[in-house]
Amino acid sequence: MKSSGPNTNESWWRQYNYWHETVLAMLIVGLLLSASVLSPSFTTVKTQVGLSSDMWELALLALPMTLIIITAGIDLSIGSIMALSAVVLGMTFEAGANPWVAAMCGIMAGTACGVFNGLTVAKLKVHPLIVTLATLAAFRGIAEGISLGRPISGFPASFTELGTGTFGGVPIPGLIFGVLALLFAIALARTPFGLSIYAIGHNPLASRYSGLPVARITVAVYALAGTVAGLAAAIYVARRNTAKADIGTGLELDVITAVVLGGTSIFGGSGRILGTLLGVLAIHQTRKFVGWYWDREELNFIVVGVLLIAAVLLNRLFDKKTK
Amino acid sequence: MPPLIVTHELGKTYGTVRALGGVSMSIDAGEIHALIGENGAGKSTLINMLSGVVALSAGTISVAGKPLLTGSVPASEAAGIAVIHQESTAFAHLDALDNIFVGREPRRCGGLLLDKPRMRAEAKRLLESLGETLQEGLALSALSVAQRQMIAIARAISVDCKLLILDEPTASLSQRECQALFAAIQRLKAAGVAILYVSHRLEEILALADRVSVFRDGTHVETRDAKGLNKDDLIRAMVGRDVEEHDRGVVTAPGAVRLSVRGLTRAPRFRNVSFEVRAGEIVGMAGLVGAGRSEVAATIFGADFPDAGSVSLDGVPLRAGDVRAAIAAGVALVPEDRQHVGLVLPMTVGENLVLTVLSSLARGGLRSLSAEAAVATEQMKAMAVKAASSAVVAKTLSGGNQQKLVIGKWLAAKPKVLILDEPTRGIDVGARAEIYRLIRRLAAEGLATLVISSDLPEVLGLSDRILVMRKGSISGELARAEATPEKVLALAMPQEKPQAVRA
Amino acid sequence: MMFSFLRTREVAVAGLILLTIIVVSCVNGDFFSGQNARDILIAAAPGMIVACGLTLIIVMGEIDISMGALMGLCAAVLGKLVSADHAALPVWAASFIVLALGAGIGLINGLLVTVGKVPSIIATLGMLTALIGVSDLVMAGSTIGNFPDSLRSFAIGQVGFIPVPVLVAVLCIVACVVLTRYTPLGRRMYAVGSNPHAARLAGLPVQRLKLLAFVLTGALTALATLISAPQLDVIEAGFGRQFELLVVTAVVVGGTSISGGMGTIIGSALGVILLSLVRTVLIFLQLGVSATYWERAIQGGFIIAAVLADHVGRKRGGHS
Amino acid sequence: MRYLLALCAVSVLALVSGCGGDSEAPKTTVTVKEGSSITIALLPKKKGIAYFTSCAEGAEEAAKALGNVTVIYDGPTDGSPEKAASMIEKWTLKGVDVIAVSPNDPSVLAPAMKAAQAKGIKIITWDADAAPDTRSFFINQATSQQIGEAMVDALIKDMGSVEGQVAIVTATLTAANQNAWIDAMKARLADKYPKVELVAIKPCNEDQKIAFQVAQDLMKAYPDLKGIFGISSVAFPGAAEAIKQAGKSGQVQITGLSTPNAMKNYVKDGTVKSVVLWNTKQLGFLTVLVAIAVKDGTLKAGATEFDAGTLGKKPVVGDQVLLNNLLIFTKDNIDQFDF
Repeated sequence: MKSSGPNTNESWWRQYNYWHETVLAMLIVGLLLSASVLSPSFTTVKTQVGLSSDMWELALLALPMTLIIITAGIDLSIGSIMALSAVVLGMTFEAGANPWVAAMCGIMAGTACGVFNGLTVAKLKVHPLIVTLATLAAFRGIAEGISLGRPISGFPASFTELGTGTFGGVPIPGLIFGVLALLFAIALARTPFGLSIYAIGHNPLASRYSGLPVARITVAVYALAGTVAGLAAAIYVARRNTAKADIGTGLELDVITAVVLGGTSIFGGSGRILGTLLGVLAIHQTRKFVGWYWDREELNFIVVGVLLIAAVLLNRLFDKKTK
Repeated sequence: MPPLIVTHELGKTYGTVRALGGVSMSIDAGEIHALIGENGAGKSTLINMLSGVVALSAGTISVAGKPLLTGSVPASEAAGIAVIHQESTAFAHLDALDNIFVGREPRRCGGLLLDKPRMRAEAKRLLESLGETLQEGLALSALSVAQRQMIAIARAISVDCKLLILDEPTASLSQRECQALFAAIQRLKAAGVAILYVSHRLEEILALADRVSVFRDGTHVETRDAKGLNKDDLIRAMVGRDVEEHDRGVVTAPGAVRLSVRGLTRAPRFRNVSFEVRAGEIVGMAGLVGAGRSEVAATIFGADFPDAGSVSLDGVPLRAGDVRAAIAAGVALVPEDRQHVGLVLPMTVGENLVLTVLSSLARGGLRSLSAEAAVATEQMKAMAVKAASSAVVAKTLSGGNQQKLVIGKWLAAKPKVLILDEPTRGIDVGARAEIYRLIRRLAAEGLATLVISSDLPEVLGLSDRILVMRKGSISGELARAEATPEKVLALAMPQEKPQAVRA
Repeated sequence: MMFSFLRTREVAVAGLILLTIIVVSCVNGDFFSGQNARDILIAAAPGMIVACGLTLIIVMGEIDISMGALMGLCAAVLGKLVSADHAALPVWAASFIVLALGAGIGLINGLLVTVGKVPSIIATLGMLTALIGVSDLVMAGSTIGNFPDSLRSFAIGQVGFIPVPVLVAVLCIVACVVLTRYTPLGRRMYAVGSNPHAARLAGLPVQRLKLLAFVLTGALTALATLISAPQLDVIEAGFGRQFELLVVTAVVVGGTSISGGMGTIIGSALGVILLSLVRTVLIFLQLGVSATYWERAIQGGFIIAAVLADHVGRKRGGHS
Repeated sequence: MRYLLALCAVSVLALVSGCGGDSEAPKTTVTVKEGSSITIALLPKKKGIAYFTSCAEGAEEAAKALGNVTVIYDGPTDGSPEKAASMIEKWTLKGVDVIAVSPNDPSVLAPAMKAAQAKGIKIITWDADAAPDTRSFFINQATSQQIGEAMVDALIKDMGSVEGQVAIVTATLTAANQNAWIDAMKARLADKYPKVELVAIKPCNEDQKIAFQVAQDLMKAYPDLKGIFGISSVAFPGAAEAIKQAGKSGQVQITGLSTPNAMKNYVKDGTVKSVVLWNTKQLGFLTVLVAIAVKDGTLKAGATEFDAGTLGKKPVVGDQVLLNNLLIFTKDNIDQFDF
């Protein structure tokens, strides 16, 4: 929340508080422009829609992660929660349940994992980095244990539509993401819950002394992350027609990278869904273009790593300027 | 022999607020020089100036005849000025040796290794010179306050210390520990160290000090030889402010009992605290820093769990340790530390003002920005907050305006009981008067108000009734008519039997 | 209470290790052997070496998660430099270059944190990502082999009856214990973590100390690579990946507070041994094939239990 | 101003990452020539490991020999099936002619492979098979079953006994190929060697250090252990080194899949008696030839033979082209191979 009021002493660009988003947007536009010169086929709608297929889980998880990081927390376990949800989904389905019912079970399992994280952070006051480092291993371990590492597939087409279908030319996961992104953006900018999240991130003590339900909100954001991870798992399972204990491996780092790239401060208190959207988009476009143009997977790691550090350095540089 | 430290017309202003002005005094080597004054009289500012933490706005300081580069901690240190603060600025995880020597460790092996034997010997010598034994290997946090203090003093005198400033050193010491400290101070004095001794404990000062300087309202009132002085002289010198400026005005008859506190205990901070506040009544709570007043307030507010006792509002008991329950019942707390506890500084004025009523302003789960703006505007106007708009970040406001913001935030929640903890600390005179007017108006409207303050004229001027706390319990209660600064101070000062004053 | 508490934490971890050894030895007598102890220590050596540096970083309130990826890069560069199929440099020269590389990456991390003011978790996350790519480029898709025996002796050699990796780890631990306990530098690092504000008032060079810890950790990571990568006579892509998870967890389990100020080298080293034991123990307990699938869950549950137990213990001891 | 500068820096960064690397990376645009020019995307299970690099070398040789063929070789460096699947999707969008897939997880890759087929792109599998409806042909150097059986038979032969304890060191517990092999191995053991007891399956998480330690622990925890399967390119040398260092060469046998170059030393010193593999360069070579034949329609369902040029004629059984050169490398023949 870098809101600053109309103050006549300051020039307009000092008050403009969307600098980070603007820079990112320009970066993305610049990338797409260079791409359209270097490889025109990359920037067609068809290609972009096609390439978006594996973006949605990352994008979905970035939403609750934004909230968590705004509260000055972190969740390293979301990739593992996704795996556990997927396995619960798969095993429920295998046991004969309707896939949609199975998906609900998976989402519930995800929520339960999130609640566990949240309660440990909020009630026992263990540092979220430590809590989720431990549950990163534990949740995936449980997923491996109950599934014995097997893949479960054979989901009916009516269910896989969730991951592969389109509606009016837009992939269904994209629609789900769009709706959720809107809900998260509204929640963050326009609900008491959202303002409380910022307040807690800036100053948990003052928040408590203002009567905000700090513990409850903390549990809620981690639970929300679990729920969304469950949903992402359902979409993944539908898209790849496979439920397995190794899905989402390492996804947490990608998600954190996207959120931080989007301008959310790792120290809490500031960040916006718009920034996160752009962060996700920046990573996605960069990766896809590198893959598209060079067909060399290893370059991606370098580009994304440098992008992350550069973005944060840049933000620092510019932060000093506005202060 | 010329004096060791000479200050000439020292002054410090923060913005338009004068914290201190016209301080000209001197301290001799081997002298114990006491500094007394109420909270906010300017003692801390002087300490900070001498130690280089704050820069001077006016005046000069010289040490042993040489001018001191002010506003620089290293320069002050190099000149031999050391401060032992009330709150420890030491390293809680490290042990005595580290705390004494970190940053200037004796070394051996070409400077690579700590010279532990020398450190040990040196520390032993330093601590023994203070009459203390060295306990090695225990983290500071495992030691008693007295031991930590001795270690801090040892650190100070481990280099060539010419002036040692002790800020309320006996505030949390037992009688025996105090004696040990005094003995240590006498040893330092004998060794030629000048000591600036800041304390509220007048008996101590009379017993220890060679000279006493009195501060009041940011000015140096006088310096006298301690010999021949008694407590009443000191109290008279400290209190001298015009109490009449806080005329209570129209006093409405207090209504029914709103807040009732019974046997509230949270050991070791306070024990068995009972009192009542009626609707429309302003109750002052006086006492020294550390007497347990803020802790009582936090416990009433539900931020801390009591060991025993109860709080009820309009006869209904409050759930212990539950801030939200307390707020829902109508309790509001304007905390002492408005920057860290009262406000979320990086957020805007508007956001801070609606924080307490967020959910009730929401429509259908969404924040109603218009309703929020209305509340914010109303409170800004009611509080006369000076800010360009409600979209200004709270951090940029002056202390007085920040305080108005905290009060406004609570008034938005329409409380029945308002507890204000040091409502005017660090606030300029103009804003202060506004806040007083506000508190009186609110009381007149029926609010039950508890004002915690270390500022005597403030308590005397505002309150209908004054409770005085000392060392975690209520040491007395004074009706407005019978309250005098001397009586309040007498009740608040430790090591004295309560005077026969009661409600 | 802090120091005595820390001591009990070290004792607690050591006790847990002892208890594990006793219990497992009762179930499977083969566990209790000198050879096994030796192998476990060799396995834990790289972790212990890196944990020494990481402890200092965490004590100062920062974090580093790029060690695993850095190990991968160091292994790749080491292989390329000494392999007879590639540069065929003398081992001493290659080792020196690898150590310099590790220290250099540590320096970049440190500069990003101290000068760039990038939060350490973000700076090292970026570094982690980038280094994975760089080491893949260096490896260029093949295994690297054909090492001189002198290189392999770093990992499988012995001095007297002590394996070289264990010797190096012990030397590192001793050096870092000396550093933290007996040098001004080490004590200052703890001071910085304990109270950054007071440290600045005491005139300590906070940023330089942090920089130094990052550089040291980078160099130690390179050293850990030197004593572990030549264990096999080929180096494959992906060496060291996710190693950081082990080390960070071990340091925390070993009693270092993530918020800085406290923690000991010995505690971290014991933490590494404890965590390294888990996998071995699960093999010796002979729980059967399907128990393997629960291995990670057991490890995770174990860490949660350790963290929560510590939390409860702290609360009881009045250190919430 | 500083801000603008910073902005420039980022644009430059983006541009550099957008156009700077030509020199170091082969460009993969199709060189348009007269007649048939063809682009083949070759997807390994995991990029960056020696086994697949040598396959890719064989494929490049074929492409060079034919002149008008472009081979794109790319794959996930961490072996992630998800990344493999999105690469198939990428190539589908790019419109390559043939995608030759070595599926690291057939079930995860299936939807992407089917979608590519629906777009008219030919999909063949090599190295490992996927469901028949996801590809037209499989270049079969060995099926999971054959690989599993070959490893079991080789180890039993090396053990010189049909009883005793054996253990498996695998890549990860969720690795689809390894799990398929493990199933085949279990079946073979139960079927042919009922007295051989499989006591443990342990993952090494594709980490050399862990593979080494796991094998060490297995030998100590099961002192009667007779054999170990190291069934990934990381697990095999790791476990072999553990046996060698424990001085149990000859006592504990080990076998697995790996390239001869990686195992040469262990085979020569007697730690490893047999290494199961096939000629990887030939596999890559044949894959490219089959891809072209599938694309231009010369290889159709029902064929019984495929003319693989320098490799000679290869039999076609159903929808599988058989490379038929499962090799067991031993002390005697390993020096003849260099990959």
